[in-house]
Amino acid sequence: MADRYSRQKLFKPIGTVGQQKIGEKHILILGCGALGTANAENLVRAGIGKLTIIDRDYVEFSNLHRQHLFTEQDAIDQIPKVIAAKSKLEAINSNVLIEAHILDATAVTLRPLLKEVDLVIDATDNFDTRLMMNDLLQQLHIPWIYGTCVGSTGMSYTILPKQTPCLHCLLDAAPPNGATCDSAGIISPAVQMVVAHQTTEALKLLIGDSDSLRTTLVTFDLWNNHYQMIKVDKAMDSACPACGMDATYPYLHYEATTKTEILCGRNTVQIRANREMQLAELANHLKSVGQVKGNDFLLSLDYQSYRVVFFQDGRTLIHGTDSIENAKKIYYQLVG
Amino acid sequence: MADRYSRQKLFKPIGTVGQQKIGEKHILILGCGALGTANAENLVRAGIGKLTIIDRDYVEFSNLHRQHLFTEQDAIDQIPKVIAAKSKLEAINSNVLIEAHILDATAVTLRPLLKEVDLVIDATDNFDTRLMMNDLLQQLHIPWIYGTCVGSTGMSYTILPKQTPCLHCLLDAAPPNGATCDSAGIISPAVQMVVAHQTTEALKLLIGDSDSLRTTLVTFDLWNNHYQMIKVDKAMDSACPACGMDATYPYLHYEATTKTEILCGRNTVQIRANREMQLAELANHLKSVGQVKGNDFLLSLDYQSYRVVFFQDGRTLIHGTDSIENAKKIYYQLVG
Amino acid sequence: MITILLFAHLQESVGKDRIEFPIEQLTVKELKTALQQDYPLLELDHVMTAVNEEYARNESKVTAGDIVAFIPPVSGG
Amino acid sequence: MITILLFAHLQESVGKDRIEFPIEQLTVKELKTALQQDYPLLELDHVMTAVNEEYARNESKVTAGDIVAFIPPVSGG
Repeated sequence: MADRYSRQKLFKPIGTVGQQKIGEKHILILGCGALGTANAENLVRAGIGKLTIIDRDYVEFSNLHRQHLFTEQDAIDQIPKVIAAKSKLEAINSNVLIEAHILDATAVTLRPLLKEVDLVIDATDNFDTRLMMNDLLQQLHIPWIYGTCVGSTGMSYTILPKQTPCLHCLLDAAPPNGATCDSAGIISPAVQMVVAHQTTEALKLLIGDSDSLRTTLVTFDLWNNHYQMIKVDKAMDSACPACGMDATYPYLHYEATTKTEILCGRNTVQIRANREMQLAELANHLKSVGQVKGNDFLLSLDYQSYRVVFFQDGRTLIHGTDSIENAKKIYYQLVG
Repeated sequence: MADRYSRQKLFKPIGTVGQQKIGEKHILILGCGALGTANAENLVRAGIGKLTIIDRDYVEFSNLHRQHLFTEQDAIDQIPKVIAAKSKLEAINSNVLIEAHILDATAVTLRPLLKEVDLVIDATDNFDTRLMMNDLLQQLHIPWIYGTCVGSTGMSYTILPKQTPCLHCLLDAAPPNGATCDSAGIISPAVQMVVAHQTTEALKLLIGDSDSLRTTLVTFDLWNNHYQMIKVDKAMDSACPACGMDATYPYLHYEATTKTEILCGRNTVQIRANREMQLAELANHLKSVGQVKGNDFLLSLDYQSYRVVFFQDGRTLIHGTDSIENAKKIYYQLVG
Repeated sequence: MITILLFAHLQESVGKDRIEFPIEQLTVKELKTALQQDYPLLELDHVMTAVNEEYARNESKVTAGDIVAFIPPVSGG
Repeated sequence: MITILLFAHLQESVGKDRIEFPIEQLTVKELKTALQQDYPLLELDHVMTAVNEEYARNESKVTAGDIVAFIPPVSGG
C-alpha cells in the first residue's frame, strides 16, 4: 500500500511534500451527479484526507450514461446518490474519510458543514444554488471551483475570495435561465473535460502552488472543436454585493431565496423565485422537452406525468405532485 | 431501462438515430490501464453494442490513483486488468457485450480480434505497440484514435486510413524514447482530458458525423494551462511505409518487432529492439527513477529489485527475473 | 470587419458558429442590438462576452479586427 | 524575433516555457541546432514541431514573428 501514490509523487510539482499536503486536506463537493461523482473519484484516488459529499437525489437509470460510480443495481434500488457514491469510494480508497449528506443545500444547511473545509468543488445543476454558495464562500473565505456542462460544452473557473472576480461579478446581470442537461442533453466527455480542469486546479490549491493556477475562465465545445481561455481580471467589481467593499451577500437573505409551498388539496407545488422568468428564452430551451404553449404572461409544458406552468413574475406551478423535493427536482431540470 | 440514454439522445447531433447506431457498433480498446479503463467506462455507459478489451497486466496498488474501475480488492487479489474491468463494466451496463483478453498484443495475436471491429482506441503505453497497430489498422482500413499522457500533459489525434496522416507520418523519424508515467509521473486529470477527446471523436465516428471530426492533433498541459490544436494535413507523406502508395507495413514484419529471450541459468531476460537506444535521453528520463550509471555504450539502472542494462545497439538486459511478461512490463515502464 | 464566435445553443439558433460583421466600431451593447435585428438571437442579454479572449462588459468598445465570443452561461452539472 | 514554446519535459530542461529568439529566418533544423548550442536541450531530434499551430518538418522555414512549438511525443497511457 505504501506506493499507491508513487506515480503521483513522481510528478515533480507534487512530489512527496505535495502528497503529504494532499493527504491532510478536506474538500466538500456540492452535488453528486455527473461532475460530483467524477470529481469525487479523482480526489479520493489522489488521496485527499477527507471528503464531504452532499446531494438530495437518488440514482435513476437516466443518470447512468454520464455519472460515474453508479451501477444498474443502484438505479434499481433507488439508492440516494451520496450513499451509493460513498460505498464505491470506500472500496477505491479506504484511507479517505468520507462524509455523505442526503440534503437539500441551502445557506442554512450548508454553513455548519463548511467548518474546516479547505476547498469546495461546484457540482450543482442550477444558478440559484451557485449564487448562494458564492455568497457563503466569500463570507467564509473559502476558495471554490465553478464547473458546468451541457451538450458537448462546458466551462470552469477558480474563485479565490478577495483575489479574483467572483461568480456574481462574472454573471453581471441576473442569472439567465441556463440550458440544462434535461433540456439540451449531455455527452459524458463534456463532463470529464470540466472535471479534468476542476481536479487539476484543486490539486494546485491543495499543495499551495498558486503560481500555477489558471486564472482564466475556460470554455469549450468538444463536438465543435473549440477551446478558449478568457482573461477575466477586469470583471472584478468593487461594488459587487458578494465580493465588493460593502458586500451584503444578497443570496443569503430569506427574501432572495427560492421558496416552495404545497397548494393544499390541489396536488400542486408552487415555487417562487426572486427574479422574473425569461419566458421566450425558456420556451426556446424547452421545446426539445415537450409541447410548450403560452402567452406573454405564462408558459405551460407537459413534462413526464406533470403539467408545469411558468409565470413571468417568477412563480412556477408544478401540477401532479405534492412533494416539494420532487417539485424542486423537476424545476431545476427545466430552468437550470 | 427504456430511458437510460435519454439525456444522450437529447443532444441534437446524436438523437434517437445516432443512439441506434451507437448500439450497433463494436469497439476494440488496446490497453486497459488509465486511458483504457476510462474510455471503456465512457463507451459502455454510452451504450455501444460490443467492446473488446485487451491487456497483459494485473491490477497493482500503484495503478489506483489514476485507473478507473479498479478497487483495492482488485489490487490485493492481483486480478488481471481486463477481468476486473469486465466485471465492473457489466454492473454498469448489462446490455453491452464485453469480450476480455489477457494477451500480449502483437500483430499476430491482434489480427484475428479485429474482425468486424468498427473502431480502435489507443490506450497502450509504448510506441512499439502503437506503430505495429498503426501498420495493422492501415492495412485493414480501420480508423483509430491515438491518445497518450504523462505528467500533466497529453495528446490525441484521430487517424482515418487513406484520409489523414498516420502515426508513422507524424513521428517522421524513428520513435523517441518517450517519457512514461513510470519515469515522469502522472496526474489523473491528464488521463481524463485525453479520454474526453478520444470518446468524443469515437462518438462522432460511430454516428457517422465526419464533418465534426477535429482533424487537428490536440496537445495540452493542464498544470501549465496550455492547450493547442495543430493542423497536420501537411504531414501526410505519399512515401510513408504505413499509409503511402507503396506501403510495406514495416512494423508487421518479424525483423522489426521487439524480441525477447530468457538467458538460461542467468535469471535474466534479454529484449532486443530494432532501433538504437538514445542513451543520453534515456538517462535524463530515468534519473527520477533510480541511480543511473553508464558510458557511451551502455546505461545501468537499479529499479525495484531488478538491475536493468540498456545497450546503445537496442538490446536491454533485465537481471533478476526469468519471466518474459515481467521483463516486458518493466521495459515499457522505463523506455515507453 | 468584426468576427463573432457563437457558442453552445447560440450556434443552433443562428445555424452557424461564426458571423462576420462589417462595421468599424461600436459597443458590445450596440453589437448585440444590431445582431438581434439580423439573426434569431433571443438570449444575448444573458450571455458572457469576450473580446479578443478578454471579458468585456456591455459598454466595452469593439473595433474592426476584434474577435468577439458570445458564451451563454449553462447550468448543468 | 521568433517565439518558441516548450512543452512537457523540455520546459524542465530549460527551466522556462518559452524562449524569444532574435533571428530573421532559418529552417526548423537550423533553429534546433542553434537552440541546442544555447540551452541544455538533448532531445530536439525527436520532438514534433509546429509553426503557427501547423505541423512543420525539419526543412520548413521559420520567419520572424512566427510561433514555434516543440512537442515531445510521450508514450504513457
